[in-house]
Amino acid sequence: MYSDKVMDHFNNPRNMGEIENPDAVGQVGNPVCGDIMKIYLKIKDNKIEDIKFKTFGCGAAIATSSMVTEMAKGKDLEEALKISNKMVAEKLDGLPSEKLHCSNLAADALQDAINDYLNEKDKENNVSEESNA
Amino acid sequence: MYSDKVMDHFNNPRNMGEIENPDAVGQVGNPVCGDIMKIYLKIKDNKIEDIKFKTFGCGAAIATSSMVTEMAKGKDLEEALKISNKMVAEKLDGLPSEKLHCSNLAADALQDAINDYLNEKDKENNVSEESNA
Amino acid sequence: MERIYFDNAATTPVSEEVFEAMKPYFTEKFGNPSSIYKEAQETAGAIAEAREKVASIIGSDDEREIIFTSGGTEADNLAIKGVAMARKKKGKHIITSSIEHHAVLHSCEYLEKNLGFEVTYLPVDENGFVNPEDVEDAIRDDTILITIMMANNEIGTIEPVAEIGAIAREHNIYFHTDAVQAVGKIPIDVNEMNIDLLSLSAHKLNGPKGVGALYVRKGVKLIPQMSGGAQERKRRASTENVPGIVGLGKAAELAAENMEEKSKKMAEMRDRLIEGIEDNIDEVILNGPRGDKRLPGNVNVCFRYIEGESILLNLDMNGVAASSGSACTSGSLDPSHVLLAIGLEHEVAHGSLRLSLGAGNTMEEVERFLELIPGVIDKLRMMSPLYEG
Amino acid sequence: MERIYFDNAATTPVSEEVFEAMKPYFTEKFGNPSSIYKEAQETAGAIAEAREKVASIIGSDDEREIIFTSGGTEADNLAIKGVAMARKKKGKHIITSSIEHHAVLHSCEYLEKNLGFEVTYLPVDENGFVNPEDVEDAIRDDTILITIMMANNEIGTIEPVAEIGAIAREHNIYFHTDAVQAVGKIPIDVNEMNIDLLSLSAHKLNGPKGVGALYVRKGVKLIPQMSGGAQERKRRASTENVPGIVGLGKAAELAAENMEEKSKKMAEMRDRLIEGIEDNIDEVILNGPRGDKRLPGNVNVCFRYIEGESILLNLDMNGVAASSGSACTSGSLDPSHVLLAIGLEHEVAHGSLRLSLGAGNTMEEVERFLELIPGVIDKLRMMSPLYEG
Ligand SMILES: Cc1ncc(COP(=O)(O)O)c(C=O)c1O
Ligand SMILES: Cc1ncc(COP(=O)(O)O)c(C=O)c1O
Repeated sequence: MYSDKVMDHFNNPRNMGEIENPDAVGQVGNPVCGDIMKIYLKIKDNKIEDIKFKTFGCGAAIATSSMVTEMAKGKDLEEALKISNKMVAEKLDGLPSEKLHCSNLAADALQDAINDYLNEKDKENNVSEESNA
Repeated sequence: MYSDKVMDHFNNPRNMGEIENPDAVGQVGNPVCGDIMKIYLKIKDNKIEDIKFKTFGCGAAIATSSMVTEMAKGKDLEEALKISNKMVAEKLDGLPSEKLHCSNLAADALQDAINDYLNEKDKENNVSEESNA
Repeated sequence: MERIYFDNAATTPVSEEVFEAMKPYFTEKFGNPSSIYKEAQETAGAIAEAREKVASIIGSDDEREIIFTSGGTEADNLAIKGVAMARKKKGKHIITSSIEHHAVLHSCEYLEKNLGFEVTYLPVDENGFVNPEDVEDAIRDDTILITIMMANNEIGTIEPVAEIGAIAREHNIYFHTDAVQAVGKIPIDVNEMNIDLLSLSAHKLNGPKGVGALYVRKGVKLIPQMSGGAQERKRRASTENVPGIVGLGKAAELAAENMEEKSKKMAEMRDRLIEGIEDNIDEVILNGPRGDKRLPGNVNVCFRYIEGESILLNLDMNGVAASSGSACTSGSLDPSHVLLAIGLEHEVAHGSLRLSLGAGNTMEEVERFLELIPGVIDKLRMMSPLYEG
Repeated sequence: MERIYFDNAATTPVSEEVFEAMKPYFTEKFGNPSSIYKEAQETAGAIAEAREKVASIIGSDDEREIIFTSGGTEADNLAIKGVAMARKKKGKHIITSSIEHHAVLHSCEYLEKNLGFEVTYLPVDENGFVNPEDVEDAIRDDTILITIMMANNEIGTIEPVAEIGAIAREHNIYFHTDAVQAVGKIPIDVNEMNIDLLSLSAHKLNGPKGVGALYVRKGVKLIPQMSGGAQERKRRASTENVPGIVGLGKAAELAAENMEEKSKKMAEMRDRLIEGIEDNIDEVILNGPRGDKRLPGNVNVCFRYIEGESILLNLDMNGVAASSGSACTSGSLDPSHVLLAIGLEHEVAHGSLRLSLGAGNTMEEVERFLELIPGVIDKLRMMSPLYEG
C-alpha cells in the first residue's frame, strides 16, 4: 500500500523528538480525528537550524512528518514556507489516495510553527518600536 | 435423480406399442403440458389379456406408463381399477417430488381405458336389454 | 467410450491453467485484501491484476469500472436493481426483451412488485431478434434503463446491441447488456457499442463457478445491492472471493487469446451439427438464426412429437450431456419462455434440444453424436402417441 | 522467522483437508447441478451432502433449511431484506444493536432509505452486551424482525441470543442472528436458542472465501434477493458455487470435531495474551468482557496515545499480521462504531489492536508476540505528542 520511501520514513523517522526551549512550535490535527502533528523549531539568522517532530497518527502521518523535517532543515524561513503537503507527498513517491487528504498535513504543521515564530517576532518588534517611541 | 427402477422402465419399456382393434383405449394429458399417455387394452373374460401403451412425455411419464402395464396385465378389471398413481410410483421405488403430480398419471390412463370398456359394455347391455324388451 | 459434453452454455470445466492460477490463493496466499499487512497486500495485488484483465477483454481501459460479483446473476441484479434505485426519482420505466435470462426478467419483476416500477417486455421475431426500432418506440419520458442481452443462452441469437446502445445514448438512458454467453466468444467493445453496464460470469468461460463481474461505466451511479463493508469501492460488500477472482481474470485472459480462430472452429462444428441433424432426421425445427448472428457454439432444435427430458435421458445413457427447454427441465409447467417467445407451440417447444460447444469439443465428437442421435429420436417417436410414422 | 498470523477473524487459510475435498469439483466434476445427466448428478449429490453437514453444526435436522450464499454478507442481506420485504404488510419496524457488522447495519439502512422501514439500534454496555430487557422494551406492534449478532467480530462479546430468541418467539417476531464469528467456536442450537435465521461464512472457519449460508427455519418466508433461476428451492438464484459449497461443508464438519477442546486451547492462548499485555504495558484498556462470554480466539486492546495503523505496520515489519479498529483501517474518518458504542473516546479508540486466534496458532507464537509488543508500543509512544512518558 505504501511506497518504500514512506515505509523507510515510517520505520526510521528522521528528526523525531522534542527541542527543549524551541523558538517556535506548530501543531495541526486533533486526537478525535486520529492525527496530531507537532513541529518544534530552533531558528537562527532566519534559518531553520534544528527541527523535530512528534506525531500521533497512522503510517502516512508519521512518514510525512519525518519527511517535512528533512526538507525544512537548514532552509531559510521564506523557502521553508513554500513547502506544501503536495511536495511532501511527492518526495515520498506518493501516498495512497485515501490518505492524501487526511494524513498529509505535515507541511501545515511546519507553516504553523514558522508563522508562530514570525508572529512572536512581530510582537517583539512592535514592543521595541513602542519602547522606542 | 431417478431410481434405477425408473431408469430401467424408461430404457426398456414393457408393453410399448399399440393393439390393433383394441377392446378399449384410455388417454390422459395433453400436448400443451408435455405429457400424453395412451393405454390400449385387449380384454377377455373380464381380464386384461393384453395391454400396450404409447407415451409422449418425460422419463417419469414413460416409466410409469411401462410400470402400469406390467402391473395391470393379467389382472381382472376390478383389481386393475384399484391400481393408483401412488402404487405405481411406489413400485418404481419412488419419483422425484417435482414429478409426483405432473407425470404420474399412468394409472389414470388405465382407469380411463377400463371405464371406456365398461361404458361400452353397459351400452351394449342396454341395447340388448332394449331389444329384449 | 469417452463421454461427450455438449452443455457448455450451462457451465464449463475450469481449465487446468485457470486452476493452477487459482491454487496458491486457497491455502497459502489467503490474506484478506482489505488489510494492510504482507499477507493482504499479495491478494490485493492479485485482484488488481484480475480486474485489469477483465476490463481489457470488453474494451474498457479503466479497471475501476469492474465490480466483481458472485456470478452472472448477481451482476444482472446489481445492474438492474442498482440503477433503478439510483434513478427512481427520474423515472420508473425499464425496457427489456421477452427472451432475457431469468436473472434479468426476475430482477425486473422484483422492481415491479416491490418498488412500483413499470417494465416493457419487447417481443422478438421468429429468430429471436429484438428490433431496435421497437426499442426506440418503447422509450418514454420516464424510461431510465434499457437492458437487452448480447446473446441468448438458449437459441444463440446475437442481438443488435450496438444499435440499441446508440439509441439509448441518444436518449440519455442507461444501457445494460447481459453478455454472460457472449464474453470470450464474440468481440465486445463497451465504448464502441455504447454499453453502460455489462454482466459476465466466469464459469461460462472455463473459469470457476461463483464469480462474475459487472462493468459499470465511469459516472454511472448505482445503489449497492449487497450492503455491508467497503469492498469494491463501496459498490459490493463482502470479503473478496480471491481465488475465484484470480480464476476469472485468468479465464478472461485465456478466452481472449485467438478468440476469432477458436470461435471459427466452433462455428464449423456447430454448422456440421445442424446440417447432420437436418439431413438425417425429419420434422426438425432449427431455433434461432443461421450464420454470423448465431453464437458460434450454439445449436438448438425441436424434434416434433417427443419430449425434451426423455431425449436428454437417452443421450445421457449414450454418453452425451446436453440440455433442453422442456418444462420438465425448466422446473416450471411451461416450456422455455424463449421458445414460446419465438412463436413455437407448446407441444413443439417441449421437444427441444440444446447442444452448446466449448473449448474441449472436437469434430470427432460431433460425428459421433450425429451417428447416435437418429436412433434416439426414432426410439422415442416410436413410443409417442402423436407420431404417425 | 516464521510469520505470526493473528487475524483469523478477518479471514483464515483454507485447510489442506478442505482444499482436497474441493479439488475434484473444479476441472473434473464440474457439471451444473441443475441438469439431469451424469456430470450434473455428481455435483448435485455433493451439494446435498454439504447441506446436511452445515445444517448439522447448528443443530438443524432439516437440510432444506440451509440456503447457500456468496458469504456472510449475502446471508445477512437475504435474512434482513428478505424477511422485511415478505412481512412489510405486517409492519415496518426492525430491532438491532449498534455493534452489528456493517452487513447488518447497512442492510437496515437500505430498508430505511429505500423502503420506508424504521430501525431501532439498541445501545450496549461497556463490555458490548445487549440487554435482553432493552430488546423487549423496544418491541412495537409493527416489529417484524429482531437481528442481534451471536458474537461480535471486533471485541468478541457473546450476546445472550437464547434469551433474545425466547423473547422474539413469545412475541411472534422473527429472530435473525449473525453467527459468522461464532460458528465452529461455540455451541449453537437453532432450536434451543429459538433462532429463525442464522448467517455464517466459510472463510472464517478455514473454508473458502466467497461462500456462506443462511439458515432459515421451516415456514419462515422471505423474498429472494438474488432474482433469477430456480436454484436453492427458488430462494437464491445463480449457478451453484459447487467447489465452494463442498468446501464449506467440509470446513463445517471439521470445525465441529472436538470443538470444545480446540476452543479451550484457544481461550488459554487468548488469556495468556491479555495477561502478558496487561502485565508489561501500562495504560492499556481491554475491550470486551473477560472469561466465558468472550470468543475464545479474540483479544482487543487499546493502547493510549498511539494510533492503530502505525501499530499494525510495525507489527507487520516484525512479522505479525493483526488488525485495528482505527479510522485509518476502517476506510472512514471515524474509528470503529463498535469501540465508540462501548463508550471509548475517539482518541482511545484510534489506538486499538485486535488479535484473533485460529486453528494454526500456538502458545509459542503467543510468547513470541508478547516479547515484541512492548517495544512496538514504546517506539510509537516515544513519537507521540500525547504521551508524557
Ligand atoms: C445469459 C445468462 N445470464 C445470466 C446467467 C447467470 O449466470 P450465473 O449462473 O453465473 O449466475 C446465465 C447462466 O446461467 C446466462 O446464460
Ligand atoms: C460478524 C460478521 N458478519 C458478517 C461478515 C461478512 O462475511 P463475508 O465477508 O463472508 O461476507 C463478517 C466478516 O467479514 C463478520 O465478522
